[in-house]
Amino acid sequence: DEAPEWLGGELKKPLSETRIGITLLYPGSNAYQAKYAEAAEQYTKELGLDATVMDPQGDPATQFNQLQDMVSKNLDAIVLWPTSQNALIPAVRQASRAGIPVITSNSPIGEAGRRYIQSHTGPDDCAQAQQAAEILGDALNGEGNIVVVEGTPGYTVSILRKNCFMDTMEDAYPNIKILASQTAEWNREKAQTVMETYLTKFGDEIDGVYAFDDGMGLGVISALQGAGKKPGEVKVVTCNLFGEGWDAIKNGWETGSNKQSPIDDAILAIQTAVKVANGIEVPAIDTIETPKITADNVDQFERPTW
Amino acid sequence: MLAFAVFLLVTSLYAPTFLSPGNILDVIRQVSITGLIAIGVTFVVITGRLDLSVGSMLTLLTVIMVDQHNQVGPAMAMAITLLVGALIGAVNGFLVGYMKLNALIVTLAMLSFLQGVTLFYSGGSNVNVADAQTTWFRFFGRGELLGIPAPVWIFVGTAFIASFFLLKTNFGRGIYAVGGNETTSRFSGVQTQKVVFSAYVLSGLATALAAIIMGSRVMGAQNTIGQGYELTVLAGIILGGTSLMGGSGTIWRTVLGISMLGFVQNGLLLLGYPYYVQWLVTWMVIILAVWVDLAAKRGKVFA
Amino acid sequence: MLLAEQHIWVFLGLSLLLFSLASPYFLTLNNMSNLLTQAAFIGLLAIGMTLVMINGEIDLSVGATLALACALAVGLQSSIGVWPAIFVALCSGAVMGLINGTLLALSGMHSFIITLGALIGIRGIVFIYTGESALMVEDFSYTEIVEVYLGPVSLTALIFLGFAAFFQWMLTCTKHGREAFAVGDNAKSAHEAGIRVKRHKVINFVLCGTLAAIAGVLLSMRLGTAEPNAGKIWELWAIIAVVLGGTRLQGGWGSVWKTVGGVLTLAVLRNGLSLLNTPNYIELMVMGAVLVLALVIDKVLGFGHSK
Amino acid sequence: MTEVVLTAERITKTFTGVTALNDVSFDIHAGEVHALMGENGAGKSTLMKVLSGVYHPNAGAIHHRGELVNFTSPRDARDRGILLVHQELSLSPELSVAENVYLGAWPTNRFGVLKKKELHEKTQAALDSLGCNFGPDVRVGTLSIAKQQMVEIARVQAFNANVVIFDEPTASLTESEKEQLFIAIRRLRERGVGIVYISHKMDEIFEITDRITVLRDGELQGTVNTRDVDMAQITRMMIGRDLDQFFHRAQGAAGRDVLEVRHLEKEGLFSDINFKVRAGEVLGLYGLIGAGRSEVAETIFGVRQPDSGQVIFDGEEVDFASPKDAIEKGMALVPESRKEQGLILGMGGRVNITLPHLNLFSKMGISDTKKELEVFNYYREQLEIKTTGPEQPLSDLSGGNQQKFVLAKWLCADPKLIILDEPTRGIDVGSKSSIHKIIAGLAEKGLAVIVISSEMPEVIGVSNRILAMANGRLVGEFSGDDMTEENLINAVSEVPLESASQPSPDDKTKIHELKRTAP
Ligand SMILES: Nc1ncnc2c1ncn2[C@@H]1O[C@H](COP(=O)(O)OP(=O)(O)OP(=O)(O)O)[C@@H](O)[C@H]1O
Ligand SMILES: Nc1ncnc2c1ncn2[C@@H]1O[C@H](COP(=O)(O)OP(=O)(O)OP(=O)(O)O)[C@@H](O)[C@H]1O
Ligand SMILES: O[C@@H]1[C@@H](O)[C@@H](O)OC[C@@H]1O
Ligand SMILES: [Mg+2]
Ligand SMILES: [Mg+2]
Repeated sequence: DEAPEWLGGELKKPLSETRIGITLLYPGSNAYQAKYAEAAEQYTKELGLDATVMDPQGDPATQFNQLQDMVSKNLDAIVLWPTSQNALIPAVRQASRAGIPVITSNSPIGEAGRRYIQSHTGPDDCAQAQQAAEILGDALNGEGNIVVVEGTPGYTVSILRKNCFMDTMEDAYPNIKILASQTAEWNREKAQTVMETYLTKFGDEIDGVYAFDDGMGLGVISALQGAGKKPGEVKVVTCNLFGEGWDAIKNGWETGSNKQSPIDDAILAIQTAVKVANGIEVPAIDTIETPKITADNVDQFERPTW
Repeated sequence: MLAFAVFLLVTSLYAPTFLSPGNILDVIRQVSITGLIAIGVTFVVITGRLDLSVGSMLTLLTVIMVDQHNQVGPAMAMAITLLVGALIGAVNGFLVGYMKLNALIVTLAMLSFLQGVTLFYSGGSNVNVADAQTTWFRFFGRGELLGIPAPVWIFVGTAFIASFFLLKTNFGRGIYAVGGNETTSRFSGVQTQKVVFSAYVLSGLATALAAIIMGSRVMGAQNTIGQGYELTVLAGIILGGTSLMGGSGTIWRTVLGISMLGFVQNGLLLLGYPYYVQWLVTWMVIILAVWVDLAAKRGKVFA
Repeated sequence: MLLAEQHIWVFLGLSLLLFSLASPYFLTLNNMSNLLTQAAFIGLLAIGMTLVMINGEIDLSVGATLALACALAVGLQSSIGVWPAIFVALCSGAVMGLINGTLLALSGMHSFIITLGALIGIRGIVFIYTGESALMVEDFSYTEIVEVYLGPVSLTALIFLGFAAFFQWMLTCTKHGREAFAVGDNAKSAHEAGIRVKRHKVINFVLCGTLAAIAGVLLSMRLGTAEPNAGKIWELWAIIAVVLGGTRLQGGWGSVWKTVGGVLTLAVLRNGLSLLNTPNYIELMVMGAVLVLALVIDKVLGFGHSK
Repeated sequence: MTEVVLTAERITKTFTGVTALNDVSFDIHAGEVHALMGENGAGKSTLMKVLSGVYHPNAGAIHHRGELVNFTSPRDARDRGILLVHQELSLSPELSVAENVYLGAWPTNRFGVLKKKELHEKTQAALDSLGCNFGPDVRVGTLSIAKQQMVEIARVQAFNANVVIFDEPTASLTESEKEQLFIAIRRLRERGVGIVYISHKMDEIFEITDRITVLRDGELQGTVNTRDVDMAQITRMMIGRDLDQFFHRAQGAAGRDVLEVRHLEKEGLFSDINFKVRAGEVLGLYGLIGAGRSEVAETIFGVRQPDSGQVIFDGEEVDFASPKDAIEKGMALVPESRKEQGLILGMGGRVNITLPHLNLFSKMGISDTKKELEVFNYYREQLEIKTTGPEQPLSDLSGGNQQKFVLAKWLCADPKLIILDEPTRGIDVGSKSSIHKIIAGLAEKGLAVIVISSEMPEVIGVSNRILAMANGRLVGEFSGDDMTEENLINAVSEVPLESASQPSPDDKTKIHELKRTAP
């Protein structure tokens, strides 16, 4: 068996005998996660790995059980997209005690658990949030009222996309006022309902919206369309551009976002897992690119397939 | 009812937009999806059964609606959605009505099963309507007629038709009879199994209608989109005062109950409370409303 | 007839056999130990549910009660210490059970409605208390409390099995246990025989809430974290386990012992399917199908008790 | 007379809107059997519930053995030795005999742990003293109704009761079971227990009671010694007037055959059933309870399917898959249990009456409420039904009035054949007589009528011809002067009684269901 180029080392055993377990957040819940799951399935198949992709349906207790079951199976490496920042630390510890390497993907686990993992791969959510703040701040010329639609509370990605956004806003755009902030749990329909209520409550006061991801941003846009707004009348900025969001940027409904590829995300995680399974050094943190996208440069990017 | 009136009043004092015509319409539009499902489930509840599968049925049907829209166009997709809805209802109805299996468990099983089917169908990924901006399908969730949103028309219209069927036809009489006393109904020549069966089919159809609106409103579907709807629907029906024992209840009570939930939710959001505070309030409202209702019937507050 | 009455064990045996043949990792000590521990949480809920269901009632709020206890156990330990926090958490379960039971006794509403309300409301309390994000213990040695094993059996599993044995004994050998059947079987005659039906039910709701809280505390020790969404829809799994065990939904008949059979069967199915790399959707479909199958078998075998 | 054990003084009890008891006084002596009589809804059961702590009276006092008592629960009454044996049996079918006998008062140690051995032994003793042939560990749900009643009586023994109240204990007992019960009652009387006996069956009253107290509309009519009065006097006290003629027999001539049954058989329930009914004729079907008559009726009506045999109705062979088919062909069945099978108690008279014939009261499936009200009003007048209106839930009505609704329900579509299964069970003499009149009228109008009844005087009084049934078979046919009590008894007792009253497994579940749905 030949070692792939990216491995940067020797294969200890053939890829077909390398057993990897992957447990994801909740592929059913949005396009990004779905695409990630699909990419993971496909890529592991391409490599010929003996891999399983599991769906804990967003429930940390279930994911905990899945980790335990994977330890029982004595896998070569585990990829964990944690459903909770901290709830999985004891399970990760169990894995590490059993000598099974774990890497986290997309969303890091809490500080206390970091020493039990080999590596973390994924986007830099804090940087993304800063980008979003900049796009929105600039679009509003540093002045106006905005509302925020949050992701699932308590989830690391949400925390980072909130805190880093708020910090940037406070520092760089002190004249922008945040009217309200509510969660829509990465759910497009919920985002639409939240936005409708904002519109009833604040009416024309709203100049801009920040949604933690593009799925929810699209819900927001539906609400704006329903309320009879014109494209661009209210600036919508999100993180993590989806396919329809790409269209929305082109036709003016969305002001900006950033590119975050679930395919890159999945591939990087799997490659890292294969590396650790073969005892090859990996960096403690490995990020994927997340460039800013606005109407100015949208044409330079392919339309996302998620 | 009284508690609710007070709630309306207080909320409108603090959030002046609350009782504006625009907001009222908005709330009715927001509850139209839950409301439609609740209309269907009301039939089931009057026969003395439950349908807990409607949440995951909504998910599956929305996914099918949106996906088929891209494949065979809106009209066919809607027909397919209604058909599948009726079919799932028929399976529930067969198991509960003809096989006489316990409704709670059968529909719980269906809940799990349909989640599986959804994931299988969608392959886990989200689906979106490709030509969201141009399709005439957008009318059902987003359109308006005479200044009133399309979902409201559909919801209220369905409520009228359902109410007519329930109160004015032999079919409706059978539904009440079976819930009132199944043995007596059988001895009276009512085809009880068929009645229960059709109640579930109606529940499936109503959910399909809701899925059409959902699909059109969101122009996409996630595999979790209907999660938890079964509880909201049930809470609304109970709030309206329909007894879970069967044999009583009306569509208008259900509409009222569901709208009450909608107003509570909307009011609390307008007052700036986070969404979960509304859960706490819902708890109190349900207990209070049902208790008052019971006490009124019984003539005393404590059982 | 014996087979019919004991069919849950046949079911369990068959699934054990099936998965042992299908996966080499299934029948390992390590996996069996995990399986028992994983089953314990739903198991504790199901024990309480059995008591309540024998009374002809239902408690839909156990999942939320579990989350509340979990949150309190984690959230309070930095301010009042670990054991007092656990104590408060357990009390919270008892209190939620007391609220449910008292509302039932005072209002005469059906417990389905009362606990459906509580399921929504208690979850609201959990979110308010946690500020909608997960709480974490400061000292992860808290998670080591449960890492005690008796052979391959974890403390969590032991607690579950211990309670199961205790409550099975209670049902068959104590006054309260016999009352449970009398109340569920014919509440009117129980009342007229001088049994304090309402008080009895309140006690069972308190027990049910407390058991849910115990599960919550154990979960907090397992995860070291309290998720506001912990235990979501677990009440359904608990009900399913109880019904699989043959407890009659209308009340009057049931057994904790067979509920354990139901819990284990579910756990084996989930664990086995997961070891077999079964995609999630198959797992969900199988679970649904098994449930209906259990009902059908019940019917076909004409097992008189579970009508 | 001996000592007075229990006195009720000027008891008043109202429910929302109804005065069930108004200023009623009543006493029970040790060692007597005291009958309590009155029409349906007169307040008998209510009075007894007051005496046994189930209800709290609005006014009045109760003295037990000379002491003023205030019962807040049945437990208080039981602690003083006052026991009520209910109209509807009050047992837990899933528990054992012993557990039922000591329901709620099981011997336990300090920690509430059962002393199973003591429970077993005490119960055994109680059962022995009653001559019961079943043990303490049997599950009650598997016992026949009569045996279940014995379990209730064993409670009397076990608690050393000094007052026992029987509320219509024989409504569902066979003749021989009744005898057993009477033996038990006499034994209790000898031991000085004060007994209240409620029944609508006159013969029983005269057989077993010492005194009779009569209630009417919640008011006390008086107490008399049984040996000083006759049936007519009691009836007058109960209904306030004389009953001119108690039974009514159809007088018309019988016409064509409406129904013929050939070799009908259903495994375990009945076999080789052959008979004919003609238009204008009342055919009585007599048998002891459990003979299988109801099953035959239900099979003819399509509720169940026969294993073999033929049913020829109105000239053609029929094979009804469900009652719907039977109804469409013009058959009607007034089932034996109005509560479980006859009515939807939560709903009003209008919808109850029209339920079997909705197509007659609708146009293209849409209800014709006006027509429904017409028929409701017609029968309300015809049958003199006491109700406040078409929507009043039937659960509010007395048993007799409910029964009239069952009749109305089946008459309104003009059937060709009507089967009445125990049409007067639990019904007072006044209503009974009017129902008999209705039955006769039906036959005279040209209907074929089958009346199933376990009451011998009733069958003999209303029928033109009687079939006797025992143990799932027809065992005799009588008409004219042959229709005597003696002949009927001889016919049905040729089969061993004990085996006739053993419920089959299928019926056990049926009985179970019946009880479960009792509120
Ligand atoms: N729980 C109750 N709520 C309201 N009304 C009641 C209740 N119980 C009895 N009644 C009414 O009180 C009156 C007396 O009823 P009761 O049951 O004592 O009659 P009864 O003499 O036992 O009749 P029957 O011979 O039919 O058993 C009736 O009018 C009845 O409708
Ligand atoms: N009330 C009852 N009590 C006890 N057993 C019953 C009763 N009703 C029916 N059964 C059982 O059901 C079987 C058949 O009863 P079925 O009702 O057909 O008899 P029946 O002759 O119609 O008597 P009835 O209708 O007067 O009870 C019998 O074996 C009997 O034991
Ligand atoms: O953008 C987010 C993505 O990174 C992941 O964490 O899932 C949820 C959101 O889509
Ligand atoms: Mg009575
Ligand atoms: Mg009968």
